[in-house]
Amino acid sequence: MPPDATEIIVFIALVLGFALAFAPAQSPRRSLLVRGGTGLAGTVAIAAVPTFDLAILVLLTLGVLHAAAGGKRAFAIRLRAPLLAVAMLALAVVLARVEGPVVLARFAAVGLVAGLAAGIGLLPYLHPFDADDAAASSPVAWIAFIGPVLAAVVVARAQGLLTADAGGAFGAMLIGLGLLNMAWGGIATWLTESTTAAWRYSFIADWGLALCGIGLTVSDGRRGALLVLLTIVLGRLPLYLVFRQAAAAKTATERPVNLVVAAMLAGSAPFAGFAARVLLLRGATQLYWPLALVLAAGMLLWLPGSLRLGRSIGAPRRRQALGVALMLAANIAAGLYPLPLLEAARL
Amino acid sequence: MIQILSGIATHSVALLLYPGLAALVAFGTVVELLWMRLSLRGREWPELPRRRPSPVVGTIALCSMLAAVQLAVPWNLVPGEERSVVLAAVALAFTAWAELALTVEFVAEPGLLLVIQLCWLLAVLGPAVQPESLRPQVLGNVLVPGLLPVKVGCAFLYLLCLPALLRLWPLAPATERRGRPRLDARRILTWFPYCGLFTTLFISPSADDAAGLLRFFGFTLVVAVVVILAGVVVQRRGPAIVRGTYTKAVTPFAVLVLAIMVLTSILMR
Amino acid sequence: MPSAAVLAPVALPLAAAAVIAIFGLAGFNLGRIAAAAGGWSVVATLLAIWLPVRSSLELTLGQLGYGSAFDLRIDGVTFAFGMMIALPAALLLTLQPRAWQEVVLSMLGLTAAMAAVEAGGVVLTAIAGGTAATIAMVLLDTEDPRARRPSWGLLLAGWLALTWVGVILQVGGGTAVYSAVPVATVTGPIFALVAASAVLASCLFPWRTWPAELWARPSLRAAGVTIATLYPLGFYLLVRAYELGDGHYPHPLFNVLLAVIGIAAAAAAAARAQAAATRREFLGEVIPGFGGFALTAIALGTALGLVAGLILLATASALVACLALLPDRAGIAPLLTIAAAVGLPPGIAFGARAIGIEATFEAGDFLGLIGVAAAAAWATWMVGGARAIGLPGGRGHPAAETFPRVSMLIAALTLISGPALAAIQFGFAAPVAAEVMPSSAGSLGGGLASVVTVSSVLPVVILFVPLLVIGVAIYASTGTSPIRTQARPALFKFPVGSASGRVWAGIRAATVPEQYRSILSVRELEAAAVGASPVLWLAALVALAFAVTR
Amino acid sequence: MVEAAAAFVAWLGVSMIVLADGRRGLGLGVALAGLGLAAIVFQGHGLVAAAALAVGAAIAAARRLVSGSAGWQIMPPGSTPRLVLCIGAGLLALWIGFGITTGTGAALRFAVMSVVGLAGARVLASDDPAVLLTAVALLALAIAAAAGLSHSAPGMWPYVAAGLIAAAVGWLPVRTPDAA
Repeated sequence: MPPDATEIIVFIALVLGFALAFAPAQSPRRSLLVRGGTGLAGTVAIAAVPTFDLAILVLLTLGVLHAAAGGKRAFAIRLRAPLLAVAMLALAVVLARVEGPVVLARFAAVGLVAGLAAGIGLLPYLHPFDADDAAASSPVAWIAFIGPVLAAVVVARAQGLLTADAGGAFGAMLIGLGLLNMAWGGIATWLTESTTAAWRYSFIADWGLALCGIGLTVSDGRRGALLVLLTIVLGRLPLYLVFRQAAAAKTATERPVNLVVAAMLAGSAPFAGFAARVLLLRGATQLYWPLALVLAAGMLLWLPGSLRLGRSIGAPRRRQALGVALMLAANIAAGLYPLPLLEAARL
Repeated sequence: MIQILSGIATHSVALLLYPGLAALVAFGTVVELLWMRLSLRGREWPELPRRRPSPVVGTIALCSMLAAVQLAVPWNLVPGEERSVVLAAVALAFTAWAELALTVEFVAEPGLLLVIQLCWLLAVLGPAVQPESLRPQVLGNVLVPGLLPVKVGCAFLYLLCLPALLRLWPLAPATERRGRPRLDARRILTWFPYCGLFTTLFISPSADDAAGLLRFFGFTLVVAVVVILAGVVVQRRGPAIVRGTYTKAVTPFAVLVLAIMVLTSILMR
Repeated sequence: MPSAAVLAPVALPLAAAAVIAIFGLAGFNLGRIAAAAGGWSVVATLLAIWLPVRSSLELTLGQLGYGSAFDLRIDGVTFAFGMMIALPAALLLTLQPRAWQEVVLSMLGLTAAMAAVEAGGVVLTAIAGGTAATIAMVLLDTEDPRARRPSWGLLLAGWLALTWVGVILQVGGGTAVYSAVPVATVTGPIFALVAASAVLASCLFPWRTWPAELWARPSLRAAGVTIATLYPLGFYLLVRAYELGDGHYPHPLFNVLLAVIGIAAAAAAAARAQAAATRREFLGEVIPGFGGFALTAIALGTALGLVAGLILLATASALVACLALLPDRAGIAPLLTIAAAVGLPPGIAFGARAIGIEATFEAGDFLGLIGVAAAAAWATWMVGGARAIGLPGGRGHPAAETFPRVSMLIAALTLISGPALAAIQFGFAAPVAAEVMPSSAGSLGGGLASVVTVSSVLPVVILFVPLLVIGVAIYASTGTSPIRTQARPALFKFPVGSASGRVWAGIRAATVPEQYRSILSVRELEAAAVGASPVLWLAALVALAFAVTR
Repeated sequence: MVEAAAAFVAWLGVSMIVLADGRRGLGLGVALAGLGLAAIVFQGHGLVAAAALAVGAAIAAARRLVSGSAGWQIMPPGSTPRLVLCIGAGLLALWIGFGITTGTGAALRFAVMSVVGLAGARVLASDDPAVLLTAVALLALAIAAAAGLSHSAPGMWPYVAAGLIAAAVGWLPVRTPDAA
């Protein structure tokens, strides 16, 4: 199991625990436990299985189960993106394993990148989104729960499957899609009408940073990507769950806690997002400094959207407030001293 | 410690007596009487101030003293290396605005006066740009041909600004137009620093002897007379012409002097 | 002195914040005593660490994870900026009553600012500075969500730019530690980035930004602490930049540009000050004005300019506390404060500005013209100050947070501490020059009695003491003059403020022309992207495949 | 020769899935595709692997024969684009499998690419849960078969897992979308 995938799985388990422990009393814990548990088991399986084929099969199973679990959108609509991801990953594996012209290996890289984007739900393969969908049955499950481990596994497997030339194309495509998702996610979070959709776009923006980090093919890039995934799983996802409660209660407030949350979502110091940005800028500077300039400028896009999302979580009370406080503290600790996390992932 | 105490003593004497308060009051009074002689002609003499001096006059006196001790006047107890044109210019700049603190009515055309003061600051500090020295007497002693255009331009600009800064111009504030004029203590305190600074900056320094003393005060008195004559002329021209002159002639001339300064710096570089 | 002592100025306010928070959550507000303890502990530890040895003390622990080790250092620069940050903050925390949440946030802000000036490397400074900015935003919002706040975007952009500088130095030079960065690594573009982040961090712009706007808030509790902790950090970066370049900026043009930015900021603040409608509005421009003059002096590149700039910053930090405690009604306190702000002789502001202007003439080339501009800006400040004395007070802030005697004491101290200018330079500013400009710091002579410039000597003790005594005597002996409080017209209208407002209004009103809206409809573009259409997906796949064949 | 025929059968089966809407057509398609893939896998990876795929396919086919819309409904009106798709995809897979790529296992390459490609396309184009789940089953079988292309021995697990998925997916209860 790739060490960074293991670490992400621990993060996911923690956020599942957060959701169960700090969700308000009246929320359906049993269904949350079943769905969350299934998702967690699926992510463990994706990371633990010995071959990439089995990982794709597990992904296929998860896709079908998630689609069948119901929600606001039709079964066919919910099934499309995961299955497209499975199909593209499968074709990529085939093209990577056959002997033939060099371009086939590059097409394999295309399949891996497209499959990964479709599996997570990133541009240009955005999963259809319905603001009224429950969190567990919405695309957020893919983008924030299953996606991080899938990314770690696909990237780890890609290193074994792809040639050096195809690996370069793989990295370049990831950076390209990363920048696209950063820009789209950052602007859409700020300007889109629905606040729930804004939350979804904010995940996409964070994923843009992660893809850029992964695509940089230097260790600092991978470290930065891991920290971004940490902020997604242990920061943005719990706050999204809190928002879903606040959205239900239709409360949007401008209190200090909203500003602190906005700072964390914006990747401001001292939160883990800022440390991730330091590493990403470091990696990009090693590779090609104009890319670092573009990244630095893009990082400013987070702020207006984050202020909006910060207001949308309302005023968390008692149990939720404790949960938010613990989550913010964890983010600050990871932001100030990320070394243990990076060493645990052997990055 | 003894050195510091003796320094404080000598500087106190310099500030209070010569070339400080006593000297500038004496010189100022003489020149003010000359100005009143020429400008009042037939009107009754102004009455002497009956009340204790106001904080405004106190502030003007303080700043004038500080400016006066920077001058290259013979036997100045403040040594040459301690004098600075920046201190003189800034201290004198304060004197123009102390009155504005009390009420707007005491200062005529503050906006135009500020522009004129900026031109004056250019004239005072401009000569120091190229030589990179701040000692007034050193600037006065600069006779390098390359720097003469700047020096002449600044000198002329300096003189142009004085009538306004010393409030000899017809744009008197509303309060001064009503009733019998009072002796202008503010102007008395600033005659010597303004005219002495001109002599220091634009005329070579005088020796520390009687002849030098006469030479310095002679030149300073000449400057005062020139300014007084200019004052009389502008009084007759009337406010409209004076306002137009300062806005349409003096300010562009200051820009020209600035251009000469920049050009000189480029050429001398 | 054990190197772990370096932690004290950061750890103590952090511990104070924790204790206050715990008690606060338990429903018990420890009040100003705990706040004062936290604040003054920083001042005390800085003095205790620096004064005995007056040399650099450094603590380096292990790596943190982003290419930087945990490296804290107290040297001359840290001591100077630490005092500028901690003293006003401690004074305000001691005197002004606050809710425990605001005290905790103020303590955290002080902690972050101290960490920023103690950080041994650029990246750590960026993280700590960014944290200070975040906490300041939350503190201001905690006090009053509807009142003016700094632009978070500008602050974040500044600290991100510094972060990038740090990583470039790490990648290019192998380290971002100030004292270890190879001089050749600090190229022109990198320095431009440092300068940009410094200007953004303190908002040193000609137009009106938060260092002026925060003074218009209904309450000045959070504003005072915020300006005390955030405003010096931009200047700190410019001073450390000298250390990165071994006493110089990479090119003299940078010195000129930064000096011009400083003059523009000081002159613009003066222009706004002379057009202020109330005294509070005038006083709001004092700190940006001081900042502009300080930046001009610091940017000259000479040791004299640096010490003049540092003394101006120290005066500004004293005035931060003074202005935050100043009541709005007329009286001696505002009068003295305005006199101190405009630099009436023989105050320390007068001496420091005069030395700053003298330094420009002696810096050579065209910098003398900047000195002339500085004098002109100062003259405009004089007009603004004289005018402001008779202005109406303006919107008051709660009497409970004002202390006229303390603010009057601070203003008086700045006015009578002119003679101490040389001593302050010797004890406070010269160590900074020695740290960051080792080669040219030797030119700073004069000991405790005078300040030596290239071409002249300012005998601050033997000239300013008699001048001070004479001044006191004069004012004691003069009568009183009725200051008429009246709405006073501005001498001239400042075009930049309204121009930038018009530009922003134009940008906001910009829309896509009617006939093109169908093409560029963002809503339809979003709907297409989210519609999960197989055609779009396959087209994207083909596009990627085409891209990799190039 | 047997592999080539098996590959053709696999292609035929997945084409049936694309062209048919009725449960009989779908059932036949699964059976054919599963049979073809199992036969190819049998050539290279032994009986157990082939058996796992075959059993999975058989169960899926059996399940499909009793659930979904009735009849064959093969090539209903308006299905010409699907036919073109099947033929086009088949030719592309053929060209890549046999023309461009080299080395042994050409039939497996052709079969896997055509089944994955067409099954994926079918998922994107249909809304009927029966069709979708059938395509999912085939996709699983093809992914397992692709394990055979790996340079290292894939072991039994991919085939067994795929068989299980193909067999079980037919029984998956599909909920209708929640009321708005």
